[in-house]
Amino acid sequence: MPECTFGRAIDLAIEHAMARDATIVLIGEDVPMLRAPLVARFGTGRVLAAPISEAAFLGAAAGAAMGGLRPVVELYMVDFIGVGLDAVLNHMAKLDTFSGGGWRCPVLIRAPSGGGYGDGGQHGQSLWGMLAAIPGLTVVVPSTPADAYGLTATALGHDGPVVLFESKLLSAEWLEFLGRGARDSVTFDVPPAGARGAVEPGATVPLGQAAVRRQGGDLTIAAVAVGVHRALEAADRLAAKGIECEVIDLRSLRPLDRRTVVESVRRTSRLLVADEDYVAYGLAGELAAVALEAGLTPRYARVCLEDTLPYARHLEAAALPNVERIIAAALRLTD
Amino acid sequence: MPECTFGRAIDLAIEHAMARDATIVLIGEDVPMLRAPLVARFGTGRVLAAPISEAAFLGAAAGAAMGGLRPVVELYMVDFIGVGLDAVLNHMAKLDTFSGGGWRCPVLIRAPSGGGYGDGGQHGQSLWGMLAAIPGLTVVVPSTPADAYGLTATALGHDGPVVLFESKLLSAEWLEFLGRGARDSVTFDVPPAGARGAVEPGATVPLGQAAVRRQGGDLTIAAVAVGVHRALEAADRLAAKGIECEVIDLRSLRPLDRRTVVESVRRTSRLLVADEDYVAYGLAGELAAVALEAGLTPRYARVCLEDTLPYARHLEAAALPNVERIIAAALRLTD
Amino acid sequence: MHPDLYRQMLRARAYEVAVADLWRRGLISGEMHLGTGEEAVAAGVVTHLRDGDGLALAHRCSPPLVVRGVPLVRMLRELLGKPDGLGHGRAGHMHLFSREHLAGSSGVVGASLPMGAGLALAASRLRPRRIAVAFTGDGALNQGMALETLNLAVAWNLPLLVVCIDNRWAIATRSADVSGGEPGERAAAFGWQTARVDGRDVLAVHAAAQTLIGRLRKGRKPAFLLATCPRLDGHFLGDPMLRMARQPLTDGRELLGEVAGAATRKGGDLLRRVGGVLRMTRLLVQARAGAERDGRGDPLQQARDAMARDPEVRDRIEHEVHDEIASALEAALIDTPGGVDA
Amino acid sequence: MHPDLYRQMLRARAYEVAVADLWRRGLISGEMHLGTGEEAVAAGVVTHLRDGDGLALAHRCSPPLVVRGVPLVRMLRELLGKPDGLGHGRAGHMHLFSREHLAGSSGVVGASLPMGAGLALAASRLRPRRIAVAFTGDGALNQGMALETLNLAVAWNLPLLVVCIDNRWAIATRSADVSGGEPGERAAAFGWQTARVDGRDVLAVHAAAQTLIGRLRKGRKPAFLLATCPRLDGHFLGDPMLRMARQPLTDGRELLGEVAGAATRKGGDLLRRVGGVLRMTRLLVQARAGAERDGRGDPLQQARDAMARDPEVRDRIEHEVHDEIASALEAALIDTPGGVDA
Ligand SMILES: Cc1ncc(C[n+]2csc(CCOP(=O)(O)OP(=O)(O)O)c2C)c(N)n1
Ligand SMILES: Cc1ncc(C[n+]2csc(CCOP(=O)(O)OP(=O)(O)O)c2C)c(N)n1
Ligand SMILES: [Mg+2]
Ligand SMILES: [Mg+2]
Repeated sequence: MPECTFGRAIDLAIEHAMARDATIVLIGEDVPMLRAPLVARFGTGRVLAAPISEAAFLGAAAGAAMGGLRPVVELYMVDFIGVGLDAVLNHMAKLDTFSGGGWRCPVLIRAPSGGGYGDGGQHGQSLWGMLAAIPGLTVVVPSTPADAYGLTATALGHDGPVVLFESKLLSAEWLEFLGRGARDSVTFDVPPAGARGAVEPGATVPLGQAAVRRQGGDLTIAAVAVGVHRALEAADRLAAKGIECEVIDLRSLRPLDRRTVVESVRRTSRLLVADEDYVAYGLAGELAAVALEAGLTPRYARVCLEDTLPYARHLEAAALPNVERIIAAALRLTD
Repeated sequence: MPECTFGRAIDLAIEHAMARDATIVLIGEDVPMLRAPLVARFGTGRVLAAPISEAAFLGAAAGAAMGGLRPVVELYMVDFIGVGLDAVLNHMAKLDTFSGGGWRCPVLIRAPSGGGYGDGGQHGQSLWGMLAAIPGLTVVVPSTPADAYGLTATALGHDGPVVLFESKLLSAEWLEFLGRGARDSVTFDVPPAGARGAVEPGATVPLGQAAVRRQGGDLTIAAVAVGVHRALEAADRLAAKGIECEVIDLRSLRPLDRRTVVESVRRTSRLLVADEDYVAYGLAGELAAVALEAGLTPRYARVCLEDTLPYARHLEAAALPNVERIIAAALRLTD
Repeated sequence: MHPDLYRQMLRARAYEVAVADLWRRGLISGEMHLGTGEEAVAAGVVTHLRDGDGLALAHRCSPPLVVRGVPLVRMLRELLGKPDGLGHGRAGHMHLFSREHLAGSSGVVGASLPMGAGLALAASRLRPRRIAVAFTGDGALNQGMALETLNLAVAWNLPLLVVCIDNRWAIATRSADVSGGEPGERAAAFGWQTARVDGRDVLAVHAAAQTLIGRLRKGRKPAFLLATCPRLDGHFLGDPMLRMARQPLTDGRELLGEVAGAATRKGGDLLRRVGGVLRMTRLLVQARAGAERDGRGDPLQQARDAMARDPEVRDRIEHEVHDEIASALEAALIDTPGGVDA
Repeated sequence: MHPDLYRQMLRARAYEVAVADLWRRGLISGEMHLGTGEEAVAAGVVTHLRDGDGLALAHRCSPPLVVRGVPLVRMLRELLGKPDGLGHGRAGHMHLFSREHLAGSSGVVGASLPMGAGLALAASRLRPRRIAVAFTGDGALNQGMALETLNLAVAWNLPLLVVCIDNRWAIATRSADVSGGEPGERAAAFGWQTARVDGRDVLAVHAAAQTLIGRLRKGRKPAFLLATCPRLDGHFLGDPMLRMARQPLTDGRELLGEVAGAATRKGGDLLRRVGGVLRMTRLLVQARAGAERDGRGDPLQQARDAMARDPEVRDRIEHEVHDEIASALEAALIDTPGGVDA
């Protein structure tokens, strides 16, 4: 079980799959440089440098999947999905239905996401709620290197379109590239267990299966990505106050592991959602609906991004679901 | 109080505003034909035919708003927002924040939406949940000609970006254009009170204010657009069984009138959301969260679109939140 | 005149005539975009395709699909919304997909170009000497993803033929009113090999496509074929502009009344108002002129005339196609009350 | 050499040198895209703007904003994340907006073109003889909304000048590797008037912009100016490719090690692998060659040389600019511990 970084875990899963399956190709801006090892191993015929034309290369990925390839498409950041959403919403996600099941659409979209390094509101969004709303799509959001590897591996074997979110704050490579830029003068609040960890080559993580990261009977905190680590830290501190939190890492948003959430909330009667995505019409609401649909009536709070992510580091830190905000909400729910 | 159709009510509100405010311009594909009366009155300088370039003309609308105009932009259908979402998500909605409040972005996007006339899954989506998730945006969804007029009028006086949804099923003009095509051989299940009604010139409807369309103490049904009328019909039939429904027409999704929902649910202890948009990560979940956040623990159900909207009329009718599905869910909640 | 080209054109037309009838009878819902007048392009291009070639289509997709040999009954069943339709009745006429034929379509304007680029990419990696063809309208060449694909296909040197059917209109807008430059020039500026043909002339289309496709199979850069075509029957069935243009006094009355009403209301400036009314009138006149002039140039009629030298073959083809469509229709309507004769 | 052009170039450079320093000290977060090497284009174009003209910018937006006269302290305060910054500290360096100057920027590649088109539309309706200028990179001309705008601006005959700064790169990709045709040819194919200049030569830029902007003010169709420019300092501060190219044995070691490791792992075919390694090496060599060759062509140095005939004016300008930037910096850092001298 070698240790590796979060971003490298995704790279590795892709590399392993590409070695096994010659129909996998990688498409994206700057991939010859960003994924140099894959170019070195598989050549430029399978690692295609794309122009800054997200709409065309996402659409082409759908067409290539129809033609028998299994494209992996990288976005520079999920913030830019706005120029290419049509390919995802109206083509990849609907091909199965439109073709009467004749075609699935095995495309993996790798979407770096999230803030925490002061890059401003057009470069720090999460937007997984927006994508998870689309029937026909699979949406996964790992929070550890092991899950990053395992979910990528699973996605690469899945026959439908998958969006894989890669938290930039967990990904040492992105953080260096976009945040640090070889400076020693900046620091980031990186959760160590998310940024580096053991990865088991060949392991997969099933879609739609959450992981209970910590057990506790007083309060359920549901989260993904960085939020999981913030929740765990908050849970540690809350434990010191005698409040035992159960922390659920949802891992997939579509399909969503409703059962794990419901079972936990049934026990704790309290649900707190810590989500880096926008607060309204998204994940936090979906989990509220899941709880109510199951006939549960938990006390409930959501700690999410309320507005456009601000640029200034201190404002950004306050706007993201941080440990203090989670603790404060937890205390309100358990008072 | 003249009577008019739903679509005409929007046209009228735009015409009245254009007559008052010379900075309002209308942009869209085919608008010289679709909005011929406006061309006739205000000329081609204020009614601009656009090429099929949604990304460019939505982006240009944002720029034009910076330059002092108040553009009204028409999409052919909200389904096509996928090619132009960036302008909405990253520009219009963020201009206020980015410019330190120096600039708002007074753009009105008119977005025909929804199914019910058998045009298939790429032409019958609602997608208001996706847009209502975006901070900085206002999202309104009228269900009657009076509200269509009033919300359009309000939006045209509002300084930020607004998306106005126009249900094609309520809009006789769209239904004729896209659905009937001069045929007598097809029929549509059009709610009469949504398609035609009195309009008061000059009237406005405030943003973020829901309307209680029917009062009742047993169950709250929250809905927008066609869903409101389906809910009212279901409520009539449920009344015959002794179940009294309160039907809330939300009208704005962002800002959302949380208070009206909460007050109603506090009385009824039951919340049913009837929504033509996709079921997950959207409006239905948001209302669940609103209820739980208010400390309410209602019985809850959602009747929404579960999957890609099917083309065949009978499948489509079954997939949309129809009266039967609403009644069935209401009976489950009140049993 | 190669008889098969005439046969394919006739099949496409006859199929669509049948579809139009079903649509008018209300057995098909929603919009219905037919390729009436585009049959020569479909036949001239698609007859060059081989197994393993991809085909990406826009909303006006029936003629190429018919020529490609997609089973007519499954297509019709789809339009009728039946579970054994191509898309199990869940797709509809803008979303016809056949994996067997590597063919797909889309109702989002411009989407056929990236889809075609993807099919071409797959062909280039998996199927030597196989190519993809994307059909597009002229209006679609103003759509970002289409323009991006003009670049992408060159950057990746894809074996892609884009066939642009230039009918000079996008719904109710004359393309010239909202477009700069010529489609072919645009493609050339991105580095495409380009050609231009009269899209009514099936032999010209066939020859041009042969040259371009031949080069693509040898690995040459992507090719762009501009085929000018009449729009014989408006944008879609029931097109109100066409009806107004043809019958301004009956079908146009309501709109013209509204226009006149608005133009005479207070506010706005007079010159502008007059300009607005003139613009409406101009559009209607153009729509009518287009419909009439183009009517004289029906490509099917031209092909039929070219078959006159061989009347027996022509008659045989016509009978066979009639029978083929009639029996497809019968099979498609088997469970429809009223069936074929209604 | 008009002294003001030199002054503006120097202001832009000195401002950015200060920004780079703040960024390196960790006082500015996130990415930092500077326009080092693009000062001649900024000065040559933006000095033509008048009150009421609009300015739409991309991520590399400081030189045009500095030349346009946006208050330096408010810009610096924004980058420092302060509440009295241009965007109240909530925007950051890719999102600098000044309503007073009708200027805005965006971090989404390609977005400056539609923004510019909108500003031009507003100008054409509200402010006679006013225009808009949109700056864009070369890579951005592969983005759909940018290409669409090439059409839209012609269709609407907008008074828009697009200035494309062609530095031949988009982050780590050579534009030539992913682009077909030349930017100017593309614009011409949509019907733009186009011109091309050496973007290091401020007088040439100034003259070209004068001609084009003059025509735009008279109502002529949109204009496209291609200015070739060196990329003197990589894509952004801390650009790893530049570091690797400059110091392959230290900064490149990790990546090259990974590449070598992957290339020698089992699987994949050998020729492909060798090709992959070659490609990496080629990119690095090109990045270095570019950086070095371009270093010799620093436009600011050229402008300074041209000022040699008038050393007193030059010295005065240099002193004044030095003082201007120094005091802006001091004002901006007033509440920052360590302040200017740290
Ligand atoms: C992205 C998008 N915008 C708008 C539409 C509405 N629409 C459908 S067909 C059409 C016109 C297409 O014109 P053209 O490409 O010339 O094809 P034609 O219909 O003339 O064959 C438009 C605007 C759409 N389907 N997709
Ligand atoms: C839509 C979108 N895709 C990708 C990116 C990431 N990105 C930022 S700058 C850049 C390169 C831009 O190249 P160019 O337009 O030539 O400008 P330059 O940086 O060379 O000045 C890219 C790909 C982005 N910001 N937006
Ligand atoms: Mg056309
Ligand atoms: Mg560049």
